Amino acid sequence: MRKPWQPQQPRDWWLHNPAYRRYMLREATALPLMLYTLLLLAGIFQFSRGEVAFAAWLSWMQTPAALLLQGIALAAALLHAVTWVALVPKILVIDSDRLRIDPRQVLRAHQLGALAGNLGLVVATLWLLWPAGGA
Amino acid sequence: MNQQQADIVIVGGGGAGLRAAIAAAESNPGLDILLLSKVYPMRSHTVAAEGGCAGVIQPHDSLDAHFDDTVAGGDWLCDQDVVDYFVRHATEENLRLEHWGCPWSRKPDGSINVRAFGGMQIERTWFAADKTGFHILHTLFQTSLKYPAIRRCDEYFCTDLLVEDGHCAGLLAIDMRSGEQTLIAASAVILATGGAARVYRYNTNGGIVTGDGMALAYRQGVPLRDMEFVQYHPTGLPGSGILITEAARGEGGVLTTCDGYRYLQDYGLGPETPLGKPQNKQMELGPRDRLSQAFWHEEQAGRTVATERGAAVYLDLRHLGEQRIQERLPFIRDLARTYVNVDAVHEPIPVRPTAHYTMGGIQTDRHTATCLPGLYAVGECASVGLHGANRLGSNSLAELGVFGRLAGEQAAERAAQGLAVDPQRLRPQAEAQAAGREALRTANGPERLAALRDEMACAMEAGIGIFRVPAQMSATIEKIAELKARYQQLGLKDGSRAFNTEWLQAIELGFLLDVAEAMSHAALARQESRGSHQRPEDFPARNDALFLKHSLARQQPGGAAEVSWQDVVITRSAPGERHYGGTTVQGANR
Amino acid sequence: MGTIELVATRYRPEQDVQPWEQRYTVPCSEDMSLLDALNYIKDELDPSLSHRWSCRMAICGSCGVMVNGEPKLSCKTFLRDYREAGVVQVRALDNLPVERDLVADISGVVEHIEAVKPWLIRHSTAPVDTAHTQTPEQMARYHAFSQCINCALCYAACPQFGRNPAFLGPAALTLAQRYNLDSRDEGSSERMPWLNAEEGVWSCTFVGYCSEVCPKDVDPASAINRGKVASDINYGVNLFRLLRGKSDA
Amino acid sequence: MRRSHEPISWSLFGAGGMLLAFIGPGLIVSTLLLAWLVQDPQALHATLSSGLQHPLARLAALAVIALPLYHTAHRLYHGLHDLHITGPTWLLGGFFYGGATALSALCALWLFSL
Ligand SMILES: Cc1cc2nc3c(=O)[nH]c(=O)nc-3n(C[C@H](O)[C@H](O)[C@H](O)COP(=O)(O)OP(=O)(O)OC[C@H]3O[C@@H](n4cnc5c(N)ncnc54)[C@H](O)[C@@H]3O)c2cc1C
Ligand code: SF4
Ligand code: F3S
Ligand code: FES
Repeated sequence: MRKPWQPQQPRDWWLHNPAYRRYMLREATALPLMLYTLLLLAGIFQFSRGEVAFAAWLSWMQTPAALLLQGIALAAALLHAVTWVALVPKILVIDSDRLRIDPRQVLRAHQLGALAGNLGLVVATLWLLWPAGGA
Repeated sequence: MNQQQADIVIVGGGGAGLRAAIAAAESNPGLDILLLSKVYPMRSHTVAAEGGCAGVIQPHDSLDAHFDDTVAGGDWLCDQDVVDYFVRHATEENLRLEHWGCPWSRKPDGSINVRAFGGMQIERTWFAADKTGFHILHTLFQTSLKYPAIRRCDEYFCTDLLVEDGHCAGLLAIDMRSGEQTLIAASAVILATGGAARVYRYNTNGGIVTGDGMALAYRQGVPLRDMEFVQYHPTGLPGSGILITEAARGEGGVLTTCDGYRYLQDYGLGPETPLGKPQNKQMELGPRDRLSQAFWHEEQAGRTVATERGAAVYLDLRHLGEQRIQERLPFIRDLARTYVNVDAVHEPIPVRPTAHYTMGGIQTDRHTATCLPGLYAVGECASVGLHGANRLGSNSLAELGVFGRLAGEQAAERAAQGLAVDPQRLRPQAEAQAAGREALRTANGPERLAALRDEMACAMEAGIGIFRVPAQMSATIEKIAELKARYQQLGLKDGSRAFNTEWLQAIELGFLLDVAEAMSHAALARQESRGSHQRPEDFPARNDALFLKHSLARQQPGGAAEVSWQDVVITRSAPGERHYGGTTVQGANR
Repeated sequence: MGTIELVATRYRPEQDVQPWEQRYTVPCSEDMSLLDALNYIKDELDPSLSHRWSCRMAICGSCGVMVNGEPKLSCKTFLRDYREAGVVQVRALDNLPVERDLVADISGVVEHIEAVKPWLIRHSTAPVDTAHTQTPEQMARYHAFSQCINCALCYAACPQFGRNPAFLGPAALTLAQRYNLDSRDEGSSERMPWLNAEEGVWSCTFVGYCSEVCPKDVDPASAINRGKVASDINYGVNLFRLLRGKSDA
Repeated sequence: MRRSHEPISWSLFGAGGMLLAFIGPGLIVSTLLLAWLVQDPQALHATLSSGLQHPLARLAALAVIALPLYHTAHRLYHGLHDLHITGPTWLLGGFFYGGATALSALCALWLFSL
């Protein structure tokens, strides 16, 4: 006689295995990153309304709550960047009769790109904002 | 009892069964073909074959050379018309597998690569790294999926054949998931159930390789042929018996004693070949029986290595280098690392001979038909007459394709004649057999299944092993008879139906005991030494005058096996000396 | 030789309403695999425990179970690695119906594998008596994906399959990719509908655990996510064709 | 088998993910630096305004908002599924992807009305 036991995935499945917890943490980076993007969007709105509104946004960005959110978002962004770049060579595979690129090169290129992008942006900002600089 | 009907039922989803199913479907797409197996097809033991599959492809090779190697390797006990057919069709089957997607290893220019194998004078072993059987089996399984004519009954365990009016008319099987018995009526039945090396304690075979098909046929009066010929593979891992493929030697691996001495040169297989330059048919590439026998002598002389898991010699691959090992033998490296904690790149692998392959099996004609009309047999469970007294490595995978196809075509032809029996007529005998199975499931005698199985395996190892001594052979025969009697007193603990593996193992043990009986009686009856059958004490030499014959073991009602003899078909190669290495000296001493 | 506690989750359909745990004490030596321990239980302690096995060399794919919550081949798992913990928990593979004890029902997985047309498809006639040419580089393109032993560990690992059993899942989608990437194959257009479907590559959220547990380094996560790229391109091409008035390709 | 329309959202998700990996952390560090470095908001407004004169600059700014919105919306949408929080597809999909689209449109409106 057959009477298979039908297991049900428990709602808290992702708590039971370190690999699942790592996955959920990776996916959870989306939440602070979304909130941070909304802050930026608010900045663009205030910017479009003029100098005064923009200044208000700038000073609001320095309130503890906003700084806290940015701090969490920074951690999330770093985790995102690391996990994302690590997965790229598994998705982006260039291997045809005409062109073949070693997956390690793909990884290296993305690591360098991310480093250059992020550092470059910080340097540009510093240059733009430095008291003696552009602004 | 459930009831089903099909045109052809194939028992076994290994290489032979799958190839037969595809051939039947291709030759007549209108047929209803049922592929029944006690495990999902891709679990079949063909999956474990590592080394390769023979087929002449190099321009300087020839069918005659393949023929000569096979016949000499089999110590002239091969049916030469069968060998002829085989060598003519082996390559085309390998090509067909290639067209179905098998990833055969290639040369840099994209053409097929071949490697050296024991007993073959020219490289003609096609390989897919060191997972040849795995790739062949999965290619065949996946290809079989495209034929709507092929239906599968996965995890159905065949327990009995049904015979009506002298014809095989179907079979009885247990649906393992529900435990229900099912009658399947068919115009043709193909047995492709694989080997039986599980009768031995140390073997390279999977747990499912229990000689079921051989016993099924034997019980219906079909003779088992050449059962005394059991091949020991010279390089299994000590303890588990897991196989380290011959390809490891084909690629240049060497066998040494504990002090690094290449002992095979003392056994007529020399002169010693330079490291990394293996010579076909010499030293490590001599035939398996000779290599296993050499181990036995070394062990007697105390020159083997003592490991935790018993005596062993070393298989040394280190001089091949990491890159070549990783490219050609990645699975071997993985197995050695996992199961004996040795990295073949840095250390030699301990190995010893283990039971590996049954040359004999269900007697068939050269078209795979048995003497019971409607019943065909193919693959390792069958004896079509190809391997003689010793199979050459890589000939058996090739056999699956060549004779699997033939069996499928033959069965399709028979099925087209519409000889099916009304299942209703089979019902009474099916019910009688089913009742016997039911009784076993709930048997409550004093005997333990595991104990009987272990006693049998040790007795076979002792009496019907690498070397056969008369007193031990007789003791084994008595032991098997005793075990068969005790089998009737078995007690099983489970009693349920659904996936009751204790019940199935008990049925398998019954099959194993029948096979062990046939093997031991045939071994005692063959009073000579030939190929894998060696009697150094009483009959150390080959005796063509009396024993250039196949043995046929028939089951006697209520008694032991009766052995009779059948002529060997000899067409163009008269029996000669098996010639390996530089000389033909037998078992020399140091 | 010491001993170790083995806790097996039992389920006997004829007697039990739901799974329960049974504790066994088994010998534990340096080279004993979990499969050896299960066979020891079956032979010496409790013949009613059901589990699958055959090759005991990690190639037939039948012996997969959950070991302390991780999907593993029992023949490739060694008791010595659990000696510290002192106890091994064993149950049938997750995410699949349990037929009995440690035996999971994999028929659904096999059906998924069958669905994706995992065989070489040719439209032009193949050479009859010669082999196709395929260079080692061309073979390398799909070789890892052809190593799958259908053990279903990846199905037990994948929470998206656990959530939705209609998801074709790692092994089936990998097999589709295996043939799509084979230079001899001409059938990718017949397999694309399976990849393109919701139940195809698009149910995967790149959890990646499938590749971590795979005993044969097949890397199904990579196969599926490369499948997403292929499906993405296919979607674009199809959109373009639709815009030009051609029917769905 | 019905074709999934996931490629659209996945492409946007992928683009957003790539963008966030390449400039996300840097961007956040930059806005954190604002707290210490900005002395004259008016001057900054002027600099940025002139920078945003070029339509490509506006497009870039739009991308920095829109792509991360799609990226995060996509992950959160699937995250709810993972957490067994279910609802009609049109509702959940509409909320996340529709929301990301609406906000991106607003952003475009604000940027191009400068
Ligand atoms: C470790 C190893 C390595 C080898 N390497 C090589 C090599 O390199 N080259 C070479 O040429 N040969 C090799 N061989 C030999 C060769 O692999 C086998 O002879 C061959 O694969 C047997 O195939 P088969 O189809 O006859 O049987 P199998 O593949 O064993 O299949 C038997 C089938 O029958 C089914 N079955 C059995 N009993 C029943 C039953 N009662 N009811 C229902 N179904 C049943 C099983 O489920 C299975 O599907 C090797 C063998 C081993 C063990
Ligand atoms: S992909 Fe790996 S884990 Fe999944 S079935 Fe294949 S071999 Fe097993
Ligand atoms: S675990 Fe599942 S979600 Fe995808 S990457 Fe593997 S199939
Ligand atoms: S027993 Fe075959 S894979 Fe474990």
